[in-house]
Amino acid sequence: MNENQPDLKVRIGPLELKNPVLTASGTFGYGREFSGLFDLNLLGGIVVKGLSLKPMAGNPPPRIVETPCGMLNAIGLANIGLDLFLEEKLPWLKTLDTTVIVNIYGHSIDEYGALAAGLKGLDGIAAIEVNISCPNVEQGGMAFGTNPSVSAQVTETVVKNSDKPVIVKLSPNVTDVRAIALAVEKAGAHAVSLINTLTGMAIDIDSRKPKLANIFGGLSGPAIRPVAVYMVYQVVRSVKIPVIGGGGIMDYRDALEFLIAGARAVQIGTANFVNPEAGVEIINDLKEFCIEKGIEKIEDIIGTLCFTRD
Amino acid sequence: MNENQPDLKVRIGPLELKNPVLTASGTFGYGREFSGLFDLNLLGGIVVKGLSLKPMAGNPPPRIVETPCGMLNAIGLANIGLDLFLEEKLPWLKTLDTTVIVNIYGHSIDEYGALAAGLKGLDGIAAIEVNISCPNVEQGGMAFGTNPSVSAQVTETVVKNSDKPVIVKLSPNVTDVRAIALAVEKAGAHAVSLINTLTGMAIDIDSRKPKLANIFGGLSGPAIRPVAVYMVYQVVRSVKIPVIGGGGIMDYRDALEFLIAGARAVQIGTANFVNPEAGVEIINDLKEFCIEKGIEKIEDIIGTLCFTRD
Amino acid sequence: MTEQKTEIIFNSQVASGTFLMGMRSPEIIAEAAPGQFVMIRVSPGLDPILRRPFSICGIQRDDIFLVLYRVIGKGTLALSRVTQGETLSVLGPLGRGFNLPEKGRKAILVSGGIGIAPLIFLAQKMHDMDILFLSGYRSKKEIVPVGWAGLSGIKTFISTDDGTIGHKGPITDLLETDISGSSHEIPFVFSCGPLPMLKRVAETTLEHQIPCQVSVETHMACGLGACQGCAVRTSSQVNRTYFHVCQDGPVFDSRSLDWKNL
Amino acid sequence: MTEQKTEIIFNSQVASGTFLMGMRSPEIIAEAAPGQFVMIRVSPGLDPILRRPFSICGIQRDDIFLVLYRVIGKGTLALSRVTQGETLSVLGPLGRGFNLPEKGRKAILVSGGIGIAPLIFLAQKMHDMDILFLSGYRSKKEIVPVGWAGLSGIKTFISTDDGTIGHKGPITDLLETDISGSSHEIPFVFSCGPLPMLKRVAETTLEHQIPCQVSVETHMACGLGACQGCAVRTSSQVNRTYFHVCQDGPVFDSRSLDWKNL
Ligand SMILES: Cc1cc2nc3c(=O)[nH]c(=O)nc-3n(C[C@H](O)[C@H](O)[C@H](O)COP(=O)(O)OP(=O)(O)OC[C@H]3O[C@@H](n4cnc5c(N)ncnc54)[C@H](O)[C@@H]3O)c2cc1C
Ligand SMILES: Cc1cc2nc3c(=O)[nH]c(=O)nc-3n(C[C@H](O)[C@H](O)[C@H](O)COP(=O)(O)OP(=O)(O)OC[C@H]3O[C@@H](n4cnc5c(N)ncnc54)[C@H](O)[C@@H]3O)c2cc1C
Ligand SMILES: Cc1cc2nc3c(=O)[nH]c(=O)nc-3n(C[C@H](O)[C@H](O)[C@H](O)COP(=O)(O)O)c2cc1C
Ligand SMILES: Cc1cc2nc3c(=O)[nH]c(=O)nc-3n(C[C@H](O)[C@H](O)[C@H](O)COP(=O)(O)O)c2cc1C
Ligand code: FES
Ligand code: FES
Repeated sequence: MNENQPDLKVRIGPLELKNPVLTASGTFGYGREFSGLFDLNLLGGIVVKGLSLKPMAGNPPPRIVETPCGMLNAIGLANIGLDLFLEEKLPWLKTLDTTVIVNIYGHSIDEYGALAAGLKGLDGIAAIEVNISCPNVEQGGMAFGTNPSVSAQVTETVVKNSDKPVIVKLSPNVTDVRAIALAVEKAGAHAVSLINTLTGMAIDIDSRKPKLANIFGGLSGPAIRPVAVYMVYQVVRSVKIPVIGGGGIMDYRDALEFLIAGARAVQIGTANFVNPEAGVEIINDLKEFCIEKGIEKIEDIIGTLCFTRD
Repeated sequence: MNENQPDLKVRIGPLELKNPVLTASGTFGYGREFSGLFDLNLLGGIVVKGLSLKPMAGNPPPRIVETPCGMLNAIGLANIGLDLFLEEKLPWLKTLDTTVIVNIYGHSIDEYGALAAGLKGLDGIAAIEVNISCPNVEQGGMAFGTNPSVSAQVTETVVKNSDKPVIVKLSPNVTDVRAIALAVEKAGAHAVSLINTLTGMAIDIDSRKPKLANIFGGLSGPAIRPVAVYMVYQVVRSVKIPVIGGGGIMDYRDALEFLIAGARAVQIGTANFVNPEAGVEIINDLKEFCIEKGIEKIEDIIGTLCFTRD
Repeated sequence: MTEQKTEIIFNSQVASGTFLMGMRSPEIIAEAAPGQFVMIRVSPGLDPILRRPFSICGIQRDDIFLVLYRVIGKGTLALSRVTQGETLSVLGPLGRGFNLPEKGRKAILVSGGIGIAPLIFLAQKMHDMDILFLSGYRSKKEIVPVGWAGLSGIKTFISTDDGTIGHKGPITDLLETDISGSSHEIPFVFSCGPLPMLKRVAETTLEHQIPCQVSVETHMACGLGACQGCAVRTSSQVNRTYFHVCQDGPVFDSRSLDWKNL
Repeated sequence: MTEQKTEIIFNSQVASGTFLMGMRSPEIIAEAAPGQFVMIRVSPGLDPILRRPFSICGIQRDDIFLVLYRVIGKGTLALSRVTQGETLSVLGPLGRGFNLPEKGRKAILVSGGIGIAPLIFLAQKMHDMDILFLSGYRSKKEIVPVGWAGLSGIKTFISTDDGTIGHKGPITDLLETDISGSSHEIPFVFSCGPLPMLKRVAETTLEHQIPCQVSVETHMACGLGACQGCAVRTSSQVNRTYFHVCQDGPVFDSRSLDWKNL
């Protein structure tokens, strides 16, 4: 590497990333789907599709609908389940020279624990990201992540059953995201990531049916970016553990908003659909931005939000 | 009026509107600003800019910033205050042949009460809309509207001090909007309207400053529509009082989503900036839609969301 | 599969609301098979944000692939306004195309409306076979002229819903007549078009035990098998609940789909 | 004030990144005064969503008003791509323009970059007065040719930051020289341009007790006085905290603004 190249490395607690750009869970499959398009090893890391203990077929279609500057999805967490993941996906992921993070979710706290345990001791998995935005069937269907103490219980269980850094992924569908962040920090999370999708709905006015078979779904894309930046800003100021930011990032300028707000890395989601090379392009553009501005290391940008007005 | 014209009248509890299209508070000034452009009497109603007891200068600029398919505003509830409103604005508003609704907010529960009392007995004001999304200075700065019992207290106070129908405008920045809706229903609200803006933020990456002087602001526009439709859908299924919907409505198709979801009227906000005639155009297009589909009265569309899939 | 800025060579209206667009990409052509599709970013802005899927409808020279599309919403409207010389980002070719039958077998191609697009490319690739091309339209003015496609010699029949030309009624009428008529040879059926038509084709071919491949449409986000947004329900023959159209399809054996709950 | 679909008569580049657009609207022209502006919806889609404010820069024939603009972001970029014959929704004329001085008085017009736009219209309306037109640019290539504006006979001086033409340095240098030089007559100063320049103009004119009107820019949503988004801070002379640029301005007496906290 050229000596004058800016240093893009970032630390997320126990984790070191070669650069701050991760692909977001559910928007990058198991990585391999994009491998024909560019060198995945350029990425800071890959967060794979949400994994459950047993395979899940997912929701009936339609599962996605476009909205202004965004999209709704109700995939229903379709995935191949832990066993098949280990058998079919992990071996290939292990060949990559980038950080692989496994996103997990359970239908119960025990299931979260079982997933963490199932991933214990395995090579090639750098960290676990815990999706707490799914409905908690045991407690009336509200998402685990909308209640601080339930969020803490999930976190505790995963941390206890895991030998890896645990990132808890926060839901934005709450009154005070800081309360949830503080609760999971206290429960032992090594980092938090946010935001997951906002809950939304769209109706077809001709058939008068919801456009998603599941009725509602998760809103993502640039439409939600201002909400995401604000929540990241809030959480960075509340917890001591590192924060990974995302929501609506389309280009390096958007990524910089999160870094300046204090996120130590970013996740690229919906942008992968619009431009499958979004991740690498953002990395390159961040590098150029640093060169242009004479910034030696990207860490020097993180959390530099400035409040004085002239 | 032609006998074959569809009937656009709707009832919002004690209130009858000539059609279901209202302009949203803060996006239509005191009405007069638009009076050179079209006949305001065609509107179902006008919700005037949020009114406080004393005049407020508002936040320092910049107060607005464009975002993907939306905008952030931090106007800071700049307004002329109750006395000047009654003196300078109400007389003109009274000359209109449309429903005028006054949006109020206070810095304390007492202030809400004083505002309601100040509007008591006055002609030309058909209803009061209570904005509970502003920060509650007495209770740590979280908005009144994020807590069910505080929301109920505000509602009770306004209802007690008022002789008019009271519409409580709900904030979307909550974990469970139904809980707030139920609380204000119980406290005597005659209707609820939703959604107010989502909290968001944008950062200028060159200066590394928040783009709004106030740091954060309210996100509005089509970007938030899916969130708004979902919350309206949820609240309609939770309360018995009528629901007024809005958030990101740009055209009649968007308006229909809310009506089908069960809103009895809609509010047009940001669209007024993009197309100052949005309100009347939506009314005309709704009329045409009814004619085309052979719908005799718009009430027949309300709440007709259909769940069977083929 | 590549993602590249692709130059528009032409983009012109060929029938009511219907456009034929030529895009230069030797790379895409090198891999393209009938039934495969591309995801086009119709505008550089954020609204509309998602790419739009279109079948590859043919090849011209050795460097231009064709897309035949109907304007139905804001994405296709934006596309129809793109002019020669501009470039758009294209991702493709994607998905699994048609399985071509052995030479000499009879093939019946059944299209509804713009569903003719992938079948034109298919017909081009089967030029040495016995092809019957049945295309249905709503009305005469929507008929796509296919002179450019080099399909001369192929038997073609047309139907319109309103009877303005050809048989009046659904194109499946003609399919049924043909199948019932020619009992000694079992043809292969290939079909693309609106869901109700496809359903009818699937029923008819099932009834007569004729192999049938259909190309189906769903909303898509990625086109790459990553988002799982493009699910369609499988029939009980298949030991999983959903296919992903962008990866497992868009062409399927019609018996592998659950036509009641697609 | 009207809101109407307005036809583009021409829209062409006149300097580096700078376009001159003519739009047909007898209605807007009937009311337009120098310093007023229009809000243009630059694209029918939702991104960008807000209208963009532009000063009226002049009038041609009796039915075309002109907009001179610099491409700085996605709204102006979209605008630069609109072609002759297309229509865009225009709202205007809006705001309060310049107060014209009594005839015979000397007027100094000071512009920075694209801030020349409203001053061209102003100069056209003051053709029978003694005008000194000072325009500053970053560089020669950004200079807006004004041959079309019919301003012959007006004394014009140019400065550039990089010295590629005219005086090298800020245009306010020339203003200061002129004011210090001509002590017997008190001129009126009219100015539009970037904030630091305007600030300097305000300071200089205040120092010499010369009346000065400035046209300022803020982000706007409605342009109608309804949203209160376009606030600028007033000086202590004014008994309110903020002006709303779209309604109280965009032209202000420079002493009524709080230049430290604008
Ligand atoms: C594999 C495949 C091949 C296709 N090939 C062709 C073709 O060759 N020619 C052609 O004209 N059309 C084809 N379509 C349909 C085409 O993708 C849609 O007509 C187009 O996406 C509509 O976009 P819009 O913005 O104009 O419509 P809108 O209704 O505004 O689109 C809104 C959203 O719905 C999606 N959508 C709407 N209709 C369809 C549909 N029928 N299928 C998939 N998504 C849809 C859009 O992609 C978009 O995300 C194909 C679809 C698929 C899945
Ligand atoms: C009263 C008035 C008159 C103006 N007259 C002219 C003119 O004659 N010629 C000209 O070239 N420009 C003029 N401007 C500035 C012009 O409005 C902006 O350059 C333009 O809005 C930028 O839009 P954009 O999408 O290209 O830039 P972006 O930076 O992408 O715009 C993002 C947002 O910021 C706003 N914005 C950005 N810069 C400005 C600015 N300087 N002033 C106001 N809003 C801004 C945009 O309106 C938009 O909402 C005027 C501004 C005002 C307020
Ligand atoms: C189609 C789709 C599927 C997703 N699946 C998951 C998932 O399995 N687990 C998870 O934690 N987040 C999931 N997400 C959320 C994204 O990881 C991301 O947090 C969100 O989309 C916001 O980022 P964006 O706006 O950049 O897309 C999914 C998002 C999309 C659009
Ligand atoms: C500039 C601006 C000012 C607003 N001011 C108020 C207000 O004073 N009181 C209030 O209850 N809502 C206010 N709102 C919220 C709107 O009334 C509306 O609820 C919100 O913008 C969502 O609708 P929309 O997406 O159609 O704009 C304001 C919104 C905007 C954009
Ligand atoms: S479109 Fe994403 S998996 Fe098929
Ligand atoms: S831009 Fe809305 S009040 Fe000035």
